[in-house]
Amino acid sequence: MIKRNKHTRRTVIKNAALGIGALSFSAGFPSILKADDNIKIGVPTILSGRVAQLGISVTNAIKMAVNKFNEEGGLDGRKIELIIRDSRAKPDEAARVCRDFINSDNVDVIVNAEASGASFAVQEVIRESGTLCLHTVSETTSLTADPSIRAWNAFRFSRQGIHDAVGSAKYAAKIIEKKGIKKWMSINPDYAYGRDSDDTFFWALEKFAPGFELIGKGWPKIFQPDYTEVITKIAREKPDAIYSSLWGGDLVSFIDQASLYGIFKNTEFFAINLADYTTMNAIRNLPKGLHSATRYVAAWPDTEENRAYDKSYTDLYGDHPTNWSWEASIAIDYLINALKETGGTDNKKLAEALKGKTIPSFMGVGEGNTVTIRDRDQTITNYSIGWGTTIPKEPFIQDVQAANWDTIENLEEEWLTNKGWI
Amino acid sequence: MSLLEVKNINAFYDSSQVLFNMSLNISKNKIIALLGRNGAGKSSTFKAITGIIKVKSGSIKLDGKELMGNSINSRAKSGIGYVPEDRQVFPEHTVEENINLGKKNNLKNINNWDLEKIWDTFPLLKNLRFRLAGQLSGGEQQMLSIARTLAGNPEILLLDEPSEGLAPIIVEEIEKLIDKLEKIGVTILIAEQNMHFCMKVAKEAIIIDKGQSVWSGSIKELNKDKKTRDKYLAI
Amino acid sequence: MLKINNLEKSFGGIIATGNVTLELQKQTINAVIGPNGAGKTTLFNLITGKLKPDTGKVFIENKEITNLDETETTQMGIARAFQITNIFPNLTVYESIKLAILSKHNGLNNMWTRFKDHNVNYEADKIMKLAGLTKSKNIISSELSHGDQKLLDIALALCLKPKLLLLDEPTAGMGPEERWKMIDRIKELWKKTKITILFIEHDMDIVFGIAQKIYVLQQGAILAEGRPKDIKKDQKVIKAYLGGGKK
Amino acid sequence: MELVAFLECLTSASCIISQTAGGLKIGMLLFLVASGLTLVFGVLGVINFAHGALYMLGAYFSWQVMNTTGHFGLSVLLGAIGVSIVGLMFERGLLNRVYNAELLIQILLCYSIVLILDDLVMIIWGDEFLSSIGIPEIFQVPPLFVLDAIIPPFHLAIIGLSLLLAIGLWLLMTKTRFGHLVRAAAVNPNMLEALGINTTVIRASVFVLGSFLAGLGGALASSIGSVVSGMGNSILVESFIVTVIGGMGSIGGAFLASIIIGMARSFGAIAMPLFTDGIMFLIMVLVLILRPHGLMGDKK
Amino acid sequence: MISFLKKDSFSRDACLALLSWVFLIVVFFIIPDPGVHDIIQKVFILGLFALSLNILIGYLGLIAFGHAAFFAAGAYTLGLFLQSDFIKIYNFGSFSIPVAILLSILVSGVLATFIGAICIRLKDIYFSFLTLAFQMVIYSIILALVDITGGDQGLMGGFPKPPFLGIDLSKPFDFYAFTIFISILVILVLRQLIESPFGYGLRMIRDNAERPAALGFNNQNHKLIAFIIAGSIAGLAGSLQALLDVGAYPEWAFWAKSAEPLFMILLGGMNTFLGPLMGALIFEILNDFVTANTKYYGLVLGLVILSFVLGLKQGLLDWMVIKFKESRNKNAQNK
Repeated sequence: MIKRNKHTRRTVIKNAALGIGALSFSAGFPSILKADDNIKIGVPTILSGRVAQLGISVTNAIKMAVNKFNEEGGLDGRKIELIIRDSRAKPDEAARVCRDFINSDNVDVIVNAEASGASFAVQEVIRESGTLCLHTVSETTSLTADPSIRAWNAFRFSRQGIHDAVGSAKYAAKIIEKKGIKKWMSINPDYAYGRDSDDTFFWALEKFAPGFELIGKGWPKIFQPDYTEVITKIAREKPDAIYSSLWGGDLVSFIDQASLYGIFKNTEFFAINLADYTTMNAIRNLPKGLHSATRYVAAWPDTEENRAYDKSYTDLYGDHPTNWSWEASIAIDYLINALKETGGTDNKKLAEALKGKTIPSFMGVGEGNTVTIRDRDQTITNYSIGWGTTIPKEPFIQDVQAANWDTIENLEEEWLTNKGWI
Repeated sequence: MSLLEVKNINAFYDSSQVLFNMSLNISKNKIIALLGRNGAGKSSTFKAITGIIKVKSGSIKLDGKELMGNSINSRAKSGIGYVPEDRQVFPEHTVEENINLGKKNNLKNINNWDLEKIWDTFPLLKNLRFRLAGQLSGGEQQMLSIARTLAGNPEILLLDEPSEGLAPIIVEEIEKLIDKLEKIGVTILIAEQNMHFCMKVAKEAIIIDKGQSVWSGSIKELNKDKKTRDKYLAI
Repeated sequence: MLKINNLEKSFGGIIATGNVTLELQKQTINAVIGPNGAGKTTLFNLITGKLKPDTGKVFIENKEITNLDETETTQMGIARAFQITNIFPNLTVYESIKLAILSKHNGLNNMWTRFKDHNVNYEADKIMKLAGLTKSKNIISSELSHGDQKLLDIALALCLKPKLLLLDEPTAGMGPEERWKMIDRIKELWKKTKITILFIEHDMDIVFGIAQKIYVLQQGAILAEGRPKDIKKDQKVIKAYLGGGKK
Repeated sequence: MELVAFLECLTSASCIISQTAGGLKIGMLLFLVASGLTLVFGVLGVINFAHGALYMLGAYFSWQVMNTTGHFGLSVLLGAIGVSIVGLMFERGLLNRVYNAELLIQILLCYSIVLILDDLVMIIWGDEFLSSIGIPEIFQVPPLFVLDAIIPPFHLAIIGLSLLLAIGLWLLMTKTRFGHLVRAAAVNPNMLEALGINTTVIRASVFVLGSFLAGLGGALASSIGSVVSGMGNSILVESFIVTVIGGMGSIGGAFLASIIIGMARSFGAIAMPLFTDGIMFLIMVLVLILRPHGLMGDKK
Repeated sequence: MISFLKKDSFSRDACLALLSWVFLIVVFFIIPDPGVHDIIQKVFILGLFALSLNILIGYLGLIAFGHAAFFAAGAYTLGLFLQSDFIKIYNFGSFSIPVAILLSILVSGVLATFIGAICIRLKDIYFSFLTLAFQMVIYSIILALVDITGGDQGLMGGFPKPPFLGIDLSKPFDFYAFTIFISILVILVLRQLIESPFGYGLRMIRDNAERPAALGFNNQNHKLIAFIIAGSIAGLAGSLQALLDVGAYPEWAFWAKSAEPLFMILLGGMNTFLGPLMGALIFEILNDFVTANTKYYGLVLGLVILSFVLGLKQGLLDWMVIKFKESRNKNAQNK
């Protein structure tokens, strides 16, 4: 039978979760317990329900960075105080929590760890209040790319759909050439992220490998428990390749169920969100040779810094970081940098300090392993995007190929121009 | 000693009182008619004994055992067999299934009403055993309702208006059935407004009026007593 | 006053009302009696339009009302009280009566005045007095005694200022004393208003006590009709009640 | 609308076979859960909003047993039995207090249980979704090909098992004394009481049976899908649709409606991929308007 | 003056309404904490939502499961109108917000007419299920019409809030005073409605659906009108919520959103006019306190509901009113 060795891991996670519960409890009375000159950061996130994993891995990463900063003496003795609250994945709740941060808790900065829908709600709140906001989770391109949604005080430290799409398409084009792939299908979750991902990937693929044939699309609902109707469609159409932006538990269920149909035997499967530890760990029998982007893996970028990041996180929380963790970590790194540079919490100055800034990072692939916050749209670039194939055991992914950022930015510009956004 | 002893019960439908200090004494192995006009409280008396309606005070004893405070099903298990006015057969069950539903595992199986004995007593039902009860005629349903209750081996059978709405030939069938049951030694209390029917099947009668028992005696006596009849039964 | 010609109604082949013909005189009290299942309540439902007859006609004051529905027959002057008390359990006596009066005047679509301020107080007081409910004015209906609930039911019907009042077992579920109080109340009410009344009743003392004319219903048909003393002697009726004749 | 794709499918044997098999599998799993819901409504008269939460518990329980024993059959069975025990406690401890209460109170009671259980499983098993328990080894074989349509043996097993259970349920309801009592209790509990049957026990056993079915559905679902808090919500809504379409309280109706919904999902994914949920609700609206008591419901 | 206030009349209620508004304005300045202002605003918005549902549940006895459909309809109407080219082309300019709010009420009212006309023909649980099904159809439509509604992301990009009549809704005070004014105004109207003969007609149907027909009264029309009014007010609540959050989200049309006003009605009480508003207050405070302190919100809310269902067995305000009456009766008896 299949081996199950997750007991210890689960227990650790559970304890960590309870710890967060307790921590956020004390965070509820900040003004009573804490000194006044603290630098206050409000973190609206999802801690309950089925994507609680998101909130936990983000807050873990944030705490790791903040604790280090505080231990090292903070900003001339001023420490960062975190206020983390659960929005239960509801946009109106996220907006309320944010208004609360700004109005009642007088936070200096908001580190937004909400998924896309709620991120737009947060964006509207901070647009009105003018509070500095660091988005760390939403990958929906329009959040910073669409000038009508962009705000001067909002920065994005998360991946961006269009970047991933171009990187993915470039990689896919190589495989197409190698294996003679013609017929494509796409299986994407039926919500904005899934639709964007579908759009941009095939748009970019057309640029690198024109002449493919898109023979069908499947749109399972998010959190759908049963993918049979989608899978029978694939089994019937027999595509050469499938592109999918399913993620988390949905992707796990999909792969489990599609394996029953032997889908992965004759079809190349490109899953942009597969190579995250949580997901790969949860798949019963991870088929060999699936293609995935590296969400977060310790093996990529193959650098000392990255392995060190993975180790310190794992030592603390008993579990690997997730894609959301590194995004939040970089956001905090940037924030700390800016705080030190400006010496205070003036939002205008902080924003100036963030704009166009390049810093070294474990996820950086820019010159000297750096990432950059692009001046134009205040969004992160030069982070690591790699594609490889899966193997059933750790490190789970091999033959990783890095995406080229020049290619990405060139095509991104074309795409934005098409959209009328630049 | 009487089998069923009802003493001073006051019973209610929600807020409206239907029985006023009602008392009854039923002795074993007899067929007794419970007479009274429409709305006099005959059905209510039965429902109070079975526990279907709320009894606020008084006592109901079967074989000396107090039933007050017991649930409907435990009263039935103690030996109260109730055949409601509207028969209430289970329409989606077959005749045989209906009878089986009436079975219960009480230890005192005095009359030993197994399926065989029921078919002997109700030959008509045996022929219809696989028919759905909802498809039976009124008379057949009445038979079935009685048979179903008998299957539970009751100490006493409360028959509520068994002749109501039935054709004369069927009424005769019911009369014959009750005679048969009498011979076996079943104790039966029959609520009726049809005096004529009672004369044929019962030896004794109790008259109730306005929620109280007002007269008891033998049917023959009542037949002679025009005054009582006029007062409580006739128009 | 009320005229019924050859009214028939059956449910799934079973005849509930078979060829009923009757005519009520103005300002009289009339009783319908008969064994259970004789079709008395069905007859009421046919008169008020709650049920539609298969054949036959109903007239009130020579106007045909056969196919009118319940709301329409009330406008024609027919009101009824029910066998099972049919009141508004969470409203007070006064509120219930005012509501009934207002609905008669189509006043319930009014959103812009206060219900409390509605000037139907004189009429409401009169009806409460008539029904003997003045004392209970502000009591929640469900907390009334059973007899008072029945009276309220009748009072609600009276609010419609009916020409014909149908009472379905006005004394059902009452103790002996309460019954006679109720009957006195009905008598008094009739004396004051002279409404034509048709009532269903099982208590023969009451029927013979107040009815001026009695209709005996059996198996959906009229077995006999006439003055109380005639009915008492009627052989068919005696047979029906004392057995034998029951089919 | 993708009419062309839909018509193309209808003209291809392999498409019809594969979509039908898929639809059957969806429908049969749904039937397991929905039959419990409709059974409970029929006898207890309560709309059990907590039914989906019991389904979720079934998945968690079987996951737990799987990770302790590694035995598939045992996991599914113990998962369902565990849920039955929870169901019994819920019925005896809480639900029986509100049998005579208003609809709103009953619903809120059940819904509060959903809220509590959804959080409780996260406290016990963690916030992260859990992996599926996997399928038994004998089904880890290449899929079957029928006229070019692919059918996984495990799906056939699920369809077969559910059909067996459906037949078992039918036999239970029509051939056993217990079933007769249950059906009678749904029609006329008072008469049954007067015949000396303790309907309280029947109600409790029906709730236990309903919970067992919900738990079994959840346990089976955990074999091919990840286990997560809140996973019962969508199946609950689908079970409502099935219950309403089939006729509330009718197991036969639930069977028919489950297949209809399974097929609507399966073929709807081809015809209207972005509106499959909408299709189900539209069917529900239409049935409620045209036949409020459902396709096979009683006009009680 | 005092005797005037004792008499239950529209003018008394209007005075009380004005006083409460003035009081809440004073509160704004006494308690400068914007978090408190936020809670008060939301209590009124959600309170309107719950009060409107209580017309159906508490006064008409119809358990509607799909009330959020109208809330969402109001929110989307407002958002779509404010984002549309309409206001630019026809130059609504400063009046775009009042027009948008009125439009929200209108659209949700029309929707309620359509849904209500079909639903009120059904009884009991069938009514509840049909309202639920309609709501979910609307939810599915919102998700499917991505180009118009933004699908699951909701309406993005904010909307303009041009000042009108000197009211600038982008200023916290203006928004606070405006929202509460509108809410109190509608509550006042609702109170009048409930205390009018029309409102007593609703109670009559709730108590006994059969009898009114025998009193010559048309049930169905009455029910439909109540349904439309309830839907329109829910639409208004939705539009205010959309103004507050500067967006509209499909979650607002999901069935779980319909459960919220049910909770509020349960918590506050359905038999006292302001019960649902009290419920909204409890719900909001609970929401604020619990989410600030633990992530197990569902667990806490579930336990609170459970204790109300099994313990108090009624809403808090209902319970208080009953206790108050009891003690008053006792005092009266003692005297």
